[in-house]
Amino acid sequence: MNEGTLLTGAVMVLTLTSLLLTYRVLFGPTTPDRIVGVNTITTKAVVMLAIFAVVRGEYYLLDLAIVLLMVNSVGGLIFAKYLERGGAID
Amino acid sequence: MKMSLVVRTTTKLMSPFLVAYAAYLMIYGQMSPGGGFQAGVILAVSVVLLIVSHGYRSVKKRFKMREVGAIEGVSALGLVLLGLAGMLFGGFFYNFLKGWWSGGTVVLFNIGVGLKVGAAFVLVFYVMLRWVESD
Amino acid sequence: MHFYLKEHLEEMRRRVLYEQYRAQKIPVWERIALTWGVLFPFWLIVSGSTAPGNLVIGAITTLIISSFMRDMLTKDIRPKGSVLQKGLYFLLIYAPQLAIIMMFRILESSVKVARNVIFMDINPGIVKIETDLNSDTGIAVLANSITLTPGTLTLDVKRKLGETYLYVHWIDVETLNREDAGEKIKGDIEEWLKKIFW
Amino acid sequence: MIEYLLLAFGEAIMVLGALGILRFPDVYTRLHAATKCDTGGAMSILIALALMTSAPVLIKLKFLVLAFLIALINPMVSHAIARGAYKYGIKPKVVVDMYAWDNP
Amino acid sequence: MGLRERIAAVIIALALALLLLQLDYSRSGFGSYSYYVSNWRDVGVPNLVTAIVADWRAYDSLGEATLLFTAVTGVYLLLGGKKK
Repeated sequence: MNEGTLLTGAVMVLTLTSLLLTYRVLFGPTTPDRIVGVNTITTKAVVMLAIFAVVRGEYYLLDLAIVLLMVNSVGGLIFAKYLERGGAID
Repeated sequence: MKMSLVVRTTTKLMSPFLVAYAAYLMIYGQMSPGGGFQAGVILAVSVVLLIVSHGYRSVKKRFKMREVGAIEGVSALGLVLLGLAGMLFGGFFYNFLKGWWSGGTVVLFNIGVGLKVGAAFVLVFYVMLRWVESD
Repeated sequence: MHFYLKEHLEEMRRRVLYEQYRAQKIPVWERIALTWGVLFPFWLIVSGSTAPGNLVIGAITTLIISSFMRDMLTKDIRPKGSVLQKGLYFLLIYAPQLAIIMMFRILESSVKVARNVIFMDINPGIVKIETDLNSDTGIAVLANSITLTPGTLTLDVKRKLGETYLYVHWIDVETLNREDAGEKIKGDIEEWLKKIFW
Repeated sequence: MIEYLLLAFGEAIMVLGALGILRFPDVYTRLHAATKCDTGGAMSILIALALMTSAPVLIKLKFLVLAFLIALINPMVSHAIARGAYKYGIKPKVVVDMYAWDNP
Repeated sequence: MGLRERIAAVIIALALALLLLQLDYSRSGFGSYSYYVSNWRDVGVPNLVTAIVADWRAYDSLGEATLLFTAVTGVYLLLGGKKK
């Protein structure tokens, strides 16, 4: 089997998985559930970017993957701080 | 407000790598699309992580607000001077270092934009967190 | 009364040891050299070329960065021994071994969580364990390792007078005894970390 | 050959982790599924990519740097979210809760 | 947020995704695009996007930087005083 076809199939599987996780983001009973869903989807997006870098042979996409990972970590920490304060911004 | 000890120490361990990565993105910015702006965002992220985990006061002791403002102003001035220096050779932002190394003045332009964007984001965080944070 | 005094003395001695270790710091140029020794290979990997111009630019840039941020990475390193020995030991022997151990742990834990997802045989609980590590970096690396080992998640860290307690969310509680739980959760990771951090 | 095995293993682990996030009863157990399956799956997929690509060695090492950063950041964020969720007031469905004994 | 709004949000997100997938991403043959593609080797910058953003459109990037500077100055003037 061709290598590019295999990797594109892997990307499609990851996309379907994050579509499943959208249920947790939209219908999650509490706020931390939604945050967990969003973080997981973003990690999958990082992996997808790395796979695209291999498929297309453009390795500067790895830089963008690292940038996305960092911004995601800052977002997770800020949400965690918001939760730690009891859900109030003051 | 301080977060837990694990978060504090891990962000401290991460931040030198982030600064080195931002420096790489600035210096080799002409190889990839984007360049200076994402370098500035990473540079701001490495300080914002410390602010989020350690609280606002203890970071402000290390990176003074006046110094951050000075970096922002100086790099903005540098950008304008770079454009004006191109004026001597032909036009505004003329690439007068074209044959010297790969990219010419684009490298200097990326460094200036990166420093300016990072300092601007950190300054906005400082000014706004003064009203939000209690310690 | 007698037991109380003995415990108090033990506590005081541990406290003194802790304060001594905190007061000592390795010299400035050693800190800069250690930080540079970590940052320069990172620069080489990230920039991805070994041209001589790139080497010179990378060396100068990482030297500037490490002279600014010298306290970030090297806060909790043992102050004994020479800098070259420490750096070589850390980079060539301890860190790869820890990385290999953690890699197999991660594989095992993914398989275990996948099995839990399929069969749903969970019995969660929050337990409290004690650790011998005292430094910040050691506790942080231990907590992250516990989060990655099968079936456990660090919830909080408490420090009281030289003693450190970890609260761990365990997905399948087997025992409530503190020492047994500590043995099962920490495993041999703590022994490895004790060699690097104090 | 081993890279295809690692790729299939990572994909399966990621799908099972997503199912775990959908199936588990409360936030803490969901965090278990999210952290472990995401880290393990992403690391095995990235190692498989590093073995699979025909790039020079330094670019292959870049995939490993990405895997190392994921393994450093993911547990920290999940620890922060777990502590925040406890402080937010979400009671865990557990058999024993020693954290509530010590912090009433 | 009720159930109906959430279902509406799902439908809107899926419609947006389909719309973005249907867009024509092939290169257009008119306008200044052909000029850029045929001439970007002369600039000496190894990437096309950076050649456009940082060399031909450097004036534009300077405008962005000036906008950021103005925003920071405005935030500082509005909120930078003593805390009450």
